[in-house]
Amino acid sequence: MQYTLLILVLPLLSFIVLGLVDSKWKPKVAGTIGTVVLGIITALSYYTAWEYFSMHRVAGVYEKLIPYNIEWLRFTEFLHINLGILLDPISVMMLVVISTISFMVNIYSLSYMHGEKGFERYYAFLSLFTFSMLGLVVATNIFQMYIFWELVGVSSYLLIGFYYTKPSAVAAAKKAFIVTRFADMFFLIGILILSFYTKTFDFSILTAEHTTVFAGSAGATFLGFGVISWAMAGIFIGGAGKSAMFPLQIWLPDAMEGPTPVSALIHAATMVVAGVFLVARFFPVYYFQTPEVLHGVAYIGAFTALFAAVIACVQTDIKRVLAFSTISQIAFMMVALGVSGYDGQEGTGYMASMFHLFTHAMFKALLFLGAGSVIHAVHSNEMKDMGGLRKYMPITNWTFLIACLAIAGIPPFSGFFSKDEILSASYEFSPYIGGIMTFAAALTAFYMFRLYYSIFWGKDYIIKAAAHGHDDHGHGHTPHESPFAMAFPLVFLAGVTCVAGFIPFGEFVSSTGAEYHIHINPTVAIMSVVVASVSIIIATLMYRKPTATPDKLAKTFSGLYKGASNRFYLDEVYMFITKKIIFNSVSRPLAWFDRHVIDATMDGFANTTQWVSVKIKGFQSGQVQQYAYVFLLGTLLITAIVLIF
Amino acid sequence: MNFLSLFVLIPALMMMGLFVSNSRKQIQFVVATGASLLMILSGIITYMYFIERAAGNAATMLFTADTVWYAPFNIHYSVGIDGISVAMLLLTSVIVFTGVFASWKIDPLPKEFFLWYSLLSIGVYGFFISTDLFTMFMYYEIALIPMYLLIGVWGSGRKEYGAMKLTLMLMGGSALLLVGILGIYYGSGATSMNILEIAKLHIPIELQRYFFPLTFMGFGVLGALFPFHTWSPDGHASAPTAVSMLHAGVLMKLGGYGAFRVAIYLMPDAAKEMSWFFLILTGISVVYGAFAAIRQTDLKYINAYSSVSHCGLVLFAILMLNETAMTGAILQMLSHGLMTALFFALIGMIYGRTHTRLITEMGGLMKILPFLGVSYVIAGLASLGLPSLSGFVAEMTIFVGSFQHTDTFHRVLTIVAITSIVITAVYILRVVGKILFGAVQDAHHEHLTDATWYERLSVVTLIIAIFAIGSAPFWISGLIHDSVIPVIGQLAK
Amino acid sequence: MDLLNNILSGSIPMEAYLGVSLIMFFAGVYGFLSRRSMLMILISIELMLNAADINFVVFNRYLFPGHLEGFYFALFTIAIAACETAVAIAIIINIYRNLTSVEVGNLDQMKE
Amino acid sequence: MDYSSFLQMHEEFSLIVVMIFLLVYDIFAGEKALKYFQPVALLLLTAHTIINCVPRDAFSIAGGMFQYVPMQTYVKSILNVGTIIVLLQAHKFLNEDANRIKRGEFYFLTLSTLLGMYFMISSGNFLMFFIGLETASIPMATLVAFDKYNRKSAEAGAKYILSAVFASSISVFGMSLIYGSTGTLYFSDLPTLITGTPLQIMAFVFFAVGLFFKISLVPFHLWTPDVYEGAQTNITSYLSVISKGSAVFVLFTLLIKVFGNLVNQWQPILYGLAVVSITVANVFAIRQQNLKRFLAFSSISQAGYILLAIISGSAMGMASLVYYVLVYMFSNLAAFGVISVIEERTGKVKMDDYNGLYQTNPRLSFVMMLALFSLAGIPPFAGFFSKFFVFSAAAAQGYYVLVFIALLNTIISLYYYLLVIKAMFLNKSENPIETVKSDVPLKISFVICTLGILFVGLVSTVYTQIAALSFGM
Repeated sequence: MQYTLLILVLPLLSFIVLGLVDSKWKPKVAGTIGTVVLGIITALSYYTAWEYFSMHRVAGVYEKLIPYNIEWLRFTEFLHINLGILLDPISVMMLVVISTISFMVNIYSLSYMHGEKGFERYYAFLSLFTFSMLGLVVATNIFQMYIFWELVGVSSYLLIGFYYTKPSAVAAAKKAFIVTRFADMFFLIGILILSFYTKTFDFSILTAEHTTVFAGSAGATFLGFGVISWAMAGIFIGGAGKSAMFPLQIWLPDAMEGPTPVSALIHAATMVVAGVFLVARFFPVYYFQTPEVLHGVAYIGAFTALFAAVIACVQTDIKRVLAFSTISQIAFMMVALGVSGYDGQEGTGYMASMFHLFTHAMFKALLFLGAGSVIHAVHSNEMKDMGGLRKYMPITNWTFLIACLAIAGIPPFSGFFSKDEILSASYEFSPYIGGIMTFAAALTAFYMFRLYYSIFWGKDYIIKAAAHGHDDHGHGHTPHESPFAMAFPLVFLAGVTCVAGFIPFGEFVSSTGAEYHIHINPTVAIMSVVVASVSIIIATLMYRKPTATPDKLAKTFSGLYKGASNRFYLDEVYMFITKKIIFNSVSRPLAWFDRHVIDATMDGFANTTQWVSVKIKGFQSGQVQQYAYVFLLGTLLITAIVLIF
Repeated sequence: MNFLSLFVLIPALMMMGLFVSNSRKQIQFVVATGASLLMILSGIITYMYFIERAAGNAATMLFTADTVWYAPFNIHYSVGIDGISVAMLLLTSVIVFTGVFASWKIDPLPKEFFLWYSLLSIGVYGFFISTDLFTMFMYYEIALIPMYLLIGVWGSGRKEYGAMKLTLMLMGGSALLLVGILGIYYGSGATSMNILEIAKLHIPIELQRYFFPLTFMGFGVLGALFPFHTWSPDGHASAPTAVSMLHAGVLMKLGGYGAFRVAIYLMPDAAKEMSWFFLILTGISVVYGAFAAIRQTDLKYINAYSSVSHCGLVLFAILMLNETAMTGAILQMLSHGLMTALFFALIGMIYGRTHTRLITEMGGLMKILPFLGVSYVIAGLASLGLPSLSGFVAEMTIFVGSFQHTDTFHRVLTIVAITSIVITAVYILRVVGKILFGAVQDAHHEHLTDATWYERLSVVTLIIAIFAIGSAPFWISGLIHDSVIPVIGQLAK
Repeated sequence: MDLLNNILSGSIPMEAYLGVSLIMFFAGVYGFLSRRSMLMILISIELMLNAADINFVVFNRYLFPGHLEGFYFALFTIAIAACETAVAIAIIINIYRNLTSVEVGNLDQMKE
Repeated sequence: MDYSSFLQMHEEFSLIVVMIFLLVYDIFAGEKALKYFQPVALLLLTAHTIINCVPRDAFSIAGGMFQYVPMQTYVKSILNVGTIIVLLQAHKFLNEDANRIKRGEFYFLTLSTLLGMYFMISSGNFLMFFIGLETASIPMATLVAFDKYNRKSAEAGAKYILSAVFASSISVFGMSLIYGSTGTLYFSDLPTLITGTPLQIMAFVFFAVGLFFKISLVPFHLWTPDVYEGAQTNITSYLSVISKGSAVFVLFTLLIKVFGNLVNQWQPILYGLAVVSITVANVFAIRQQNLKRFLAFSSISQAGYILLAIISGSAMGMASLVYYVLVYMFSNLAAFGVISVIEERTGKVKMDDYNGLYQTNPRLSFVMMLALFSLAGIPPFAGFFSKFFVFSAAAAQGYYVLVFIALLNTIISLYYYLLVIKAMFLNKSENPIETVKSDVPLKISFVICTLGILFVGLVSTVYTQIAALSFGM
């Protein structure tokens, strides 16, 4: 399957080409190039998927294929970075997801970003991002993954900061990069520890031969914990950074400063699931070597899911609502991995997590794109500027509704199936986690429909005089349905969302690679549907027509409300740490120390010499007799010294 | 006389050419041809080196030539190169070349400027090709002195102070160094000052205990070893563009190279015994420099401190005393040389336009100077270790290598050093965000013109080099790795 | 007492001469350091030189009577001393012409 | 007794011939002929130098009074070349109406000091040595006071003669004690007789300070700056290079040939003196404004560096010492030459006056820069090599600490040398020194010095020649 190499090469080429020509070509040309390339890639990935999954299994599992693998940089005889392509169920699945979404986003952007300054730059960055993401998922070894991990980080930095004249965008981009960079540091440390003990970077060795390679590290501990636990914890922190797990989630909401399609691509569908993908990659290692870390993943995930869901309920910027819902959904996947067992029906969680990753990518992208077309229409992110839009933009309305139902977990939409699996897996692990997750699911349904109603229903839309807000194109006061280029992706994704649930996902992807039969756990299923419907009804009552209930509630739980709407002041905490502690309490003193202590010492030598020189000038008195006197003293002194010693 | 001496000869000829040339055109012609010749020559050398190695020539040094110079002191004029020298020669040629174009329109006294510039490059080239302690030291000092006038006459800001400080502190370094060299020579009882000869002998350990620290610190001063780094901010801040490029790009590498080639290679026992102490110092400079850089507001100071941090990493890796880390150290020299040169070139060009280096007084330059802006971002990304740019390769090699050390102390220290990559990201993004992005601070900046052809030429050359190392590291790392082996052999002895 | 006897009996011990020369020498040194007039200083220098001469002669006479090195040295020293004095006097006159004084203390135009 | 053996003293005789010829020429030649006095004199001296530049086999005549070793030829040639350079630089000064009348004296005095040094160098007996020393120093006093209507010059002369006589009288006293304790004044007989009794040690110290005075080591240096400042600049350069150069060589030979048994006494003495001289001189130098004083202190610290070579007492030491003197001569004479020409034409000797010199006098400032860099020991100039060899000679005997101290001092010295360079190249001045025209002889002298500075280091044969004839303990 050598042709898979094209999947990596093409976007890189289009990045280089678009990057170099910059604004020398017509925007349309650049856009077309980018889109066409993506189209080809999508086709290729579908073909890959088809070919891969239509191969019959060896010993009941899909085998790992490595069609391409070259040595890029050699450290020691064991440790060397290879660049290659690893095909196994999850990577193929990711290929499909990524190419599909970014293809959609490319089409969508053709009209959404139409007339923006730096259109070519935008498409160049999109290609770069796609390249990095694809390279990440097909990585054959940790270091290749780390390389593309960093590239992903940078391209997201560039995309978030696309409107580089806008200070808030620049700040958001910087924040995103530094937070993820901070997490990557732990990732790197984890890699180093792991490779030090296992003497390899290679995934297939690490996961397949985990019994033998970890023999060397048996019993090795550092500060009381097993070294491998440290390593895997570090790697998980890396993943948590990208996947915005608590407490590293702070960058994601700000990242919404980027153009909306970018949010759809990066911060909904692809990049943020990199962390989940990473943990899934290492799943056998986590499961067999460091179960305690795996459980840690579950707990952190559960907390994040709840935490984000609560915040999402009170946000008023629609993109931020979606951002928090993303955090919470990613957390669902993490939990699923954390609670999963390994083989057979034990492996529900793993399968569910991947399944949810797949379905979530589709409907979350759909949601973002829908939000995008709304914003495109009303030039604002704020709920208060919206309402009653269903009359003006039917397609967006219907597709958005489908997505909401899917994420809320209403059958027959895709979300139901994947989420249901996750819940049942959590219940098998522990009722508490299960309970938390169910509650989070309920909140999900609630805030999504709050969002939906306040956009499309609620008060009627007031036609404003001047358009203001997010990205101005200045035209049209009356909101209108989006053009085809924007509508098509919505419809397409909606279609996928409707049918995706019926894909026999377990037959393709499972923890062992062996076939796995999805079975709906009736109790859990019914309960979750009921819970979801109830919260939808509540939302309907509160938001379908403008009522006073929301404000009343806000009053009664004012503490919670304020906290939630300020995201529980986490950003302030971070600000305090970075600004006050690191900048003012470390850097500034250091800089001062350097100038006024160390440097001063160096200058001190010089000044002392000068001072001495001034002090002793009296010796040169100009009196010849004194000269003779000193002369004589010198003579006698020398004599005395020599005679004594 | 063997053809390596061309590296010294060509700049000498440049100097003569400059003596006779009197119009700016002629001067430019002379230096441009000279620099390009050096570029080509280093390319040829690299090619020949690979050929030789491929032919199975396993000697430590290739193309060696040895002429007795001062028989009474066994001083020979002996040259030779291994992979590391080749890498350094390439680096030097690139930077000399780009430096020439970066100071294409230098004013006043272009003739004198390039005279000193050529003398400087004589020193640097000579240092890298010579295998004799005396000639090495001589070239080292030749490289130090032109700095004073270059900074003093063509510099900016507190140039007299900066120049004097830089010269004197580096002179102090060479004072330590000279004692160390004499100690090595007489301690080993060698009948020649040729490094390869001395390496065969064994210096008694109790002597090494004295002379290793002297030699290492002597070179360390030039390598910006904490706490002897303070010349770097003032010196670089006041130096003219090309000089900052050459100094931060190549001269600071003399420190690392010398520490590697002389201190460690000739006194391995003491190195093993004392490395822990210097490791702590270098570890400090890595983190300390990065933190200090966060708070600066002058572009050149920021870059100077980041150089302290990056060069600290070089010495740090050398002291890890294992082949991967040492390979990484040399790679880091290359990569830091290129990117810091790029930084200084860009800073110089921006300063030439905005007439300020304070990040508080700039903003939104990306819109006005797209070329310089993009290049600056690339330089920044290289410096914070983005894959496919040189910085990543070097740092990763260093970290992986250092982490292979069996001793926990070293591994923990490595982790401490790793934190620097985050801090680096912080200050790089701070600068980029402040000066390139956001709104335009100063209305006068609105109608600045973007880079001219010669500026573009020098910048693009550097960027290409950075990419070449970053995206295809295997050849250069192999080149270096083979030449690290002898030193490892010494350590194993 | 016996010293006196020796003097009377015409056989004076060498130490006596050495004592004299030593006293002369340091008298000269003292004079050089303390006198204000350059002429006095010159005289003091003469004392120092002559002390050395006495040494030579005495040593030669008492210790190494065989040959005449000491005497010759003394003679040459006297001659050289004469030259020195001549030159010195010339310079002092020159000083007097410039400063109208021979106070050594006035020679302090150049210092530090 | 066969007096023909005296004729073996080639150098001395040919110099005496030149002197007498010039004396006669100066007295009897008419106005017309006197125009050519200086060219003739210089040509004669050059001839004298060339004739006597080839070493011969060692010999000893006059019953050991006069001892010749081949090395002396090199030393004497160095002194000759130095003298010639000084006279070239003095050419213009001596052609001024005020001085033309005294021209003959100038030459005669200079050459007689040179003759004195010859004898001092080749002496085999303390008497001979003493005569040489005085012959070298008494005319020097008159030279220092040469400019007799200038108060400073007179003062300098007085200071010089008084200190010199004081020093030599102490030295003579020391000699007398040596004679007393050993019974001989012949260098050849002394080594066995000097056994290190307290008296001898004291005698040695008394004797040695006479030379220390000439070399002007701290604390016997106090006369130096004043005399250097007061004397006419060409005299100063002569004083700083020629007489110092001869003295260090003699000191070295005496120490190893005569006082070899006292090595454990004189090595520590020189150690201390070296450290003190270098340091104190440097500390004084950094404050100096008058460039002649400045160079005076610098020359004191240079003398300190030379001591490193003497301490080693080895053949390597002697070679590096002679080499050092050679290089030092070129560098210092170049520096003094620039100062003298500027002082003569404009009367400016302060460092601030040199601000912006490069704009108006690029050539002079270039020569000055070369000289200063060479003095500071910067490659590729000769000074670097001489310093390195001296240090290496000391290090070979294990004096690492001393070398280290000396090196730290090179930082200070570099600092003050750079101050001058800063003044010339960096500083701007609204009224810089106007462009100075230098006459042909001066140009020649500069060319010689520059060539010396540039090539004596890079061309190793010079050193190897010297090293071939050097001897040590």
